[in-house]
Amino acid sequence: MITFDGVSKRFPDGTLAVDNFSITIPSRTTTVFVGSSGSGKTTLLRMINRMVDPTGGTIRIDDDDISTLEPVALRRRIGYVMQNSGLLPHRTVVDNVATVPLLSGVKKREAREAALALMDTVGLDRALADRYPSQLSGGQQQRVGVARGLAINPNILLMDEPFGAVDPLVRSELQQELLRIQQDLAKTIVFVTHDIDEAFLLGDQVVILKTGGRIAQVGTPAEILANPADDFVDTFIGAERGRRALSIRTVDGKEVVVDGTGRLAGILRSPASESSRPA
Amino acid sequence: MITFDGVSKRFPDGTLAVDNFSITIPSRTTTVFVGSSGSGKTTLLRMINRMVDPTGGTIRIDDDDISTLEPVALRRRIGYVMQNSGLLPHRTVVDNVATVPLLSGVKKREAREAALALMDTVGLDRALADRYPSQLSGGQQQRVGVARGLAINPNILLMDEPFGAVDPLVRSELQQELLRIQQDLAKTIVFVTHDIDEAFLLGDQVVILKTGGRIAQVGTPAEILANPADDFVDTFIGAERGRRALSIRTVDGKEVVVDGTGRLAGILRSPASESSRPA
Amino acid sequence: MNLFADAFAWIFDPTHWAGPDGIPTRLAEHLAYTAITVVIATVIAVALGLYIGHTGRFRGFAVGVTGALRALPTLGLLVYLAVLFGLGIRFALLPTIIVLVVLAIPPLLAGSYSGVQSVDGRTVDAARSMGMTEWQILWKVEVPLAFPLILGGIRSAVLQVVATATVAAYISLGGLGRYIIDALPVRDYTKVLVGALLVTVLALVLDGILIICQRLTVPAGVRAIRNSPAQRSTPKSAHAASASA
Amino acid sequence: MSWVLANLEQIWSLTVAHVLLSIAPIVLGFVLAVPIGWFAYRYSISRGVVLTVCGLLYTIPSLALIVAMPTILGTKILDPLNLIVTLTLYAIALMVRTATDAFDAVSKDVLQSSTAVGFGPWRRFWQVELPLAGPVLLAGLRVVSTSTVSLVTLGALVGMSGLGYLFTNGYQRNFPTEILTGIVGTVLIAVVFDLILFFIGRMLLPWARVDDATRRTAGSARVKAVTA
Amino acid sequence: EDDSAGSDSETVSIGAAGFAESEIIAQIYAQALEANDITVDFKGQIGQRDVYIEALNDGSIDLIPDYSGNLLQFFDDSADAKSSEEVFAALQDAVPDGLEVLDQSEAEDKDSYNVTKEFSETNGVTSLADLAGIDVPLIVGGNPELAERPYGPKGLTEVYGVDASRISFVPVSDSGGPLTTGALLDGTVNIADIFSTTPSIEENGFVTLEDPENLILPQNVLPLINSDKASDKVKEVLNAISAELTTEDLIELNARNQGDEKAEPEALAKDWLADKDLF
Ligand SMILES: Nc1ncnc2c1ncn2[C@@H]1O[C@H](COP(=O)(O)OP(=O)(O)OP(=O)(O)O)[C@@H](O)[C@H]1O
Ligand SMILES: Nc1ncnc2c1ncn2[C@@H]1O[C@H](COP(=O)(O)OP(=O)(O)OP(=O)(O)O)[C@@H](O)[C@H]1O
Ligand SMILES: [Mg+2]
Ligand SMILES: [Mg+2]
Repeated sequence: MITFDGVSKRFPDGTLAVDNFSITIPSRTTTVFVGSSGSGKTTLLRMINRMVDPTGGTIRIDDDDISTLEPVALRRRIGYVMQNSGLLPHRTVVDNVATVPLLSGVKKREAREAALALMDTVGLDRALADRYPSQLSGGQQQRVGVARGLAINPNILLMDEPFGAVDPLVRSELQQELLRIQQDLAKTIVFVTHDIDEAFLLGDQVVILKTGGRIAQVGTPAEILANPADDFVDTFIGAERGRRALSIRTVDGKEVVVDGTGRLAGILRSPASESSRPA
Repeated sequence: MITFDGVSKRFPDGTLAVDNFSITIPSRTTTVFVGSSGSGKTTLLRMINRMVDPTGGTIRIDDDDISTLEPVALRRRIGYVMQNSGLLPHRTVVDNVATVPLLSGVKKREAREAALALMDTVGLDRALADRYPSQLSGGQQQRVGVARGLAINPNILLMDEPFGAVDPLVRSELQQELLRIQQDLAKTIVFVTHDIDEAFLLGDQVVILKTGGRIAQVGTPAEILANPADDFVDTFIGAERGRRALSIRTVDGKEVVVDGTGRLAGILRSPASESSRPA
Repeated sequence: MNLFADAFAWIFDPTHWAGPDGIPTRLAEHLAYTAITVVIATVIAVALGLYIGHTGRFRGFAVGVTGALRALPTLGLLVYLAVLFGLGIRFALLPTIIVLVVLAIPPLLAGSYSGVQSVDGRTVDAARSMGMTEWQILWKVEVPLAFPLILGGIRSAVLQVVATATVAAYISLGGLGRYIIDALPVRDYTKVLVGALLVTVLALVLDGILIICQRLTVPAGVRAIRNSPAQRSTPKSAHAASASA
Repeated sequence: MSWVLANLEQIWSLTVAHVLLSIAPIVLGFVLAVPIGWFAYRYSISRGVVLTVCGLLYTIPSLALIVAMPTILGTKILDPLNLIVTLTLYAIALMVRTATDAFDAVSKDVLQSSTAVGFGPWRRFWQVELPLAGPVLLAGLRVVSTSTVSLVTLGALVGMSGLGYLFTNGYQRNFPTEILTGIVGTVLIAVVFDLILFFIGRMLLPWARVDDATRRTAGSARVKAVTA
Repeated sequence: EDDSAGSDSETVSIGAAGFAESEIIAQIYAQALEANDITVDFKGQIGQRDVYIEALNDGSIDLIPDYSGNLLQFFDDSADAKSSEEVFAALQDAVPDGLEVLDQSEAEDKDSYNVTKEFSETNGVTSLADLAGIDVPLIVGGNPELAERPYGPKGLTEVYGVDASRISFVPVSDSGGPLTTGALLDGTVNIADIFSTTPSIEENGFVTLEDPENLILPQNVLPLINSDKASDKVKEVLNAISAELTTEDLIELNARNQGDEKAEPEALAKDWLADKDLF
């Protein structure tokens, strides 16, 4: 469990990126911070592994005040995945995955074995092990990033727009992969995105943020969609609103669903085949 | 009307980017080329303004074989918008928009006036006129790109993944803006994307391409969605398929629609409020 | 071109390959000045450059220093030090080395600090968030990635030092400059050309060796980036860049 | 110091001579190197050759080149042209590489898009490529300017008076003050030249400053310009 | 060949060799000629004889002070003239067409071999003739070109019979200046070629070795001039100077130039002319 308690961050240049932010992030579920650019999502995330130190308030991980923990050691037990994968370009895939275990003194051979196993976990062909990051596609790079984040078997995994830079098809694949992995591993994942669609897909708990890290609404996707807390949330999911106000038409003899913008949303199946959402 | 008639392009290095491609692009509507990376979309688009010359076949614009037209003159009467906006970094916004008219000999004062008016059209604050492109956000830059494409009041507007690099919220806004502009101006737009979602939203006619510019299916979005021509198309719109296989559930007393992946797709309105799509 | 023929004849004359004024001796002296200089300058400049590049501190200082050092006239500094130290020619090596070190520092410093700064900030950020210490970041991430640029700095430095070490002869040291400085007052063009040719050949050989080193030390992954055309156009944010700004 | 005051007139005239000897190589070097650099950038076959030749030129000891000039050019022995041509060659050697990098650094997207909107090749060069290469060219020019001003002092060894005279003369007289005066003078000229170029850059490339602030320019090329 | 410096026949371009004394005398010439309404153009620090003779030949300069003996050897290295008068007479014949020498002055400044007092006493050496008899390796210091001169190390062997293998040469490019002096003092060399009018000889108590065989020729100062410029007026002025210039004058002028006063050639020339009440 991670708790933010009245946390603020004012950068040296005066920007108040986060203002008195409090929340509890339950263990073994996925919490998504969503908000537009500059709302403080990254800052919040980076405070968890002390890449950024708050200027006010306390952050606790399972009751340890993290400001009392040694940053380097703390970071080594928290997985971190970022948008541009942040892989070391001069190391092969397998070495990238094994970086942190090696830093922590795991034997080379062992670390390599573990890394190869992790490649399986994230759905990467072991044949890619000896390639360099630049020889992979964007989607593959992100998978390596996720594998690296998992390499130390952390309880906590921080993900900062990990799929923001890959094309929509691949992104969708990666999202499914993450859902699958999370079903198996059940980490405490804190996920940052500005894509409300992605937030609703991945989040058990979704935190909608306004500028300054102010919380507009916290809840499950269904709760938020059914009852937007205020106008801001309403507007924020507005781009979705049109698309989520659906109605039924008939084309070519099939029942199709169109959204508020008139766009085709999909084709209606018989209610019997309904599938239930995990979590 | 633009017609491709058995057009092929083999690059000097031997790559056959486009193989015997034929299609008719009707005037005053939007045709979207969609396909994954390397399928030849950009190559097709660039053949229209002779940035690339075909190695076989003919392209006609309203019955003129374009290979008989002078390339520079041709380009000056076709608008072109690309992913990275391609703005001239050393010229202000208004100068960027006015570039082509000035090249064609329009008076400076006039061109500037027209450029300012175009900024209104694409929804850019005139206050930004004297900024340099690097001082704008990605979304604003794309708007300038669109304005520049429209500056010569072309009949044809070519757009190569113009919204690929901006974040999803902004992209959605730009897409709406483009729909609005197109409703007013009714240009012949050829639009390239690899986002099937975007293709279905913007295209009156959607062309799904396989490698080598081979056509997998041509049709309106509804036609394609209702009757995918083959397995390729089916797979290609596959990521969408799940999301578009909708069913109805009840949450918090409201009828919500969920998709094949179990994700919330939206909330059902009464069929009465159905809106019809501008075609 | 007759001059060139004469110069080659001179060079290949076996009598010029022996004795204290022989080509091997002069070459060895020249190499020695170069080596001493480059080693000293590298230690100073690379250490400083890595520090500046890693911390981002004193960048303005580095920019200023490189500019100012570049403006220092080699000849002036040389005679100034020679006269100032009043050591006569017995210790001529000292002013010579100082002057050459001054000459070698700007490219080395610029190469190393801009090398470190050209490393993608996100890579460094990722390394830090994985739990690397600052020292590990420097040695395991920044230095390997900056190495080609650092070596590039060494290359420029070596070229300049080899070409300029000729001035050592002006304050009566040896080296290939001897041929030039001795022949200059008597307008013995052949010998001047001999000096110039030997210096140029030496510079080329050293440069060739360094180019090979550079090729070998480009991290394989980075080489892959260079070779993939897609990435080639993406300029790194090597803002050290504005070095001259 | 008193020596300086007593000889201000001579120092000034040497300074003026120094400045005059510096300007031509800087300007000529730049004007000649840009087209050569563009050529090397445009035609990749020529690139290796051009850059190698420039590298070679740079390794020729300057003194040797200066004294060889009358033989090569058929000029008179004390003709300032000897020094000017030599320094111009060095300026070119330094500048061509930078110019090539400068053109390399111009965004291919921007070039493509300017072609797409209907720039012909000639206009594209003058209105797009050249201005966009500007910041890197300027960085290179500033390095060339500094090094040329410093190299002009070598003229003193072959009878071309500039501030280098103070070096040879002070050396023979065992007079550090005089030498130091020459050094300081040379550095000052270099600094003044640099400032002038800096302000010319500000005037001609107003957008580059903005770009700098947003950190978008092709930095790596400029690094090369500076490490050269 | 067009003479750029002297297209106006009343402009005389005066050069000076690359050492101070030459410059002082050249300044005396220049100021005297100017006082007689002849326009002069001054080019200092040209270099050594080989250079300035070429400069005279190609018209870069018209006039330079020179020294009789070395000049004779330069034009005719087989000449066997010994006394001052013989040398001058031979020189007038040897000077090539287009150039001429004017009256020589009594002032003489010649290369001289110097040793420290200590060396002189330990080895009993006061004359070049003593060198062949001692068993000490001779390390000769002097300007680089000395190695090539007939009166250099070669001359010591040929005229005084010093075994060539015992002589080594250390080039010092300061024309017998401080470095040469320093080298002699600290033992880097044990014989140094220093110009006879150099104040440091006396200051350091060096012993100038006698030259009974006249290895080093008399070196009277005289103007070497382009015949075209040797108008009667010019001759008259220069001859008047030569009539007054003495060796003592040279020593004093050099002392003021190199000693603490650091007087510049221009000022020294002015003082000398005033002193002698010339012009
Ligand atoms: N190091 C810093 N110094 C000063 N201001 C900063 C710094 N880092 C972030 N900020 C500012 O703090 C605010 C929040 O930034 P943050 O990066 O957390 O936003 P974000 O929600 O992650 O945005 P994005 O979606 O663009 O990544 C912004 O206004 C940003 O400009
Ligand atoms: N100038 C060129 N020389 C050689 N091959 C090229 C060239 N331009 C494109 N190609 C090749 O032609 C094929 C089609 O390229 P094109 O750029 O048209 O694809 P695309 O559909 O636009 O892809 P993307 O979605 O990545 O932009 C690719 O295999 C590509 O590598
Ligand atoms: Mg962020
Ligand atoms: Mg494309």
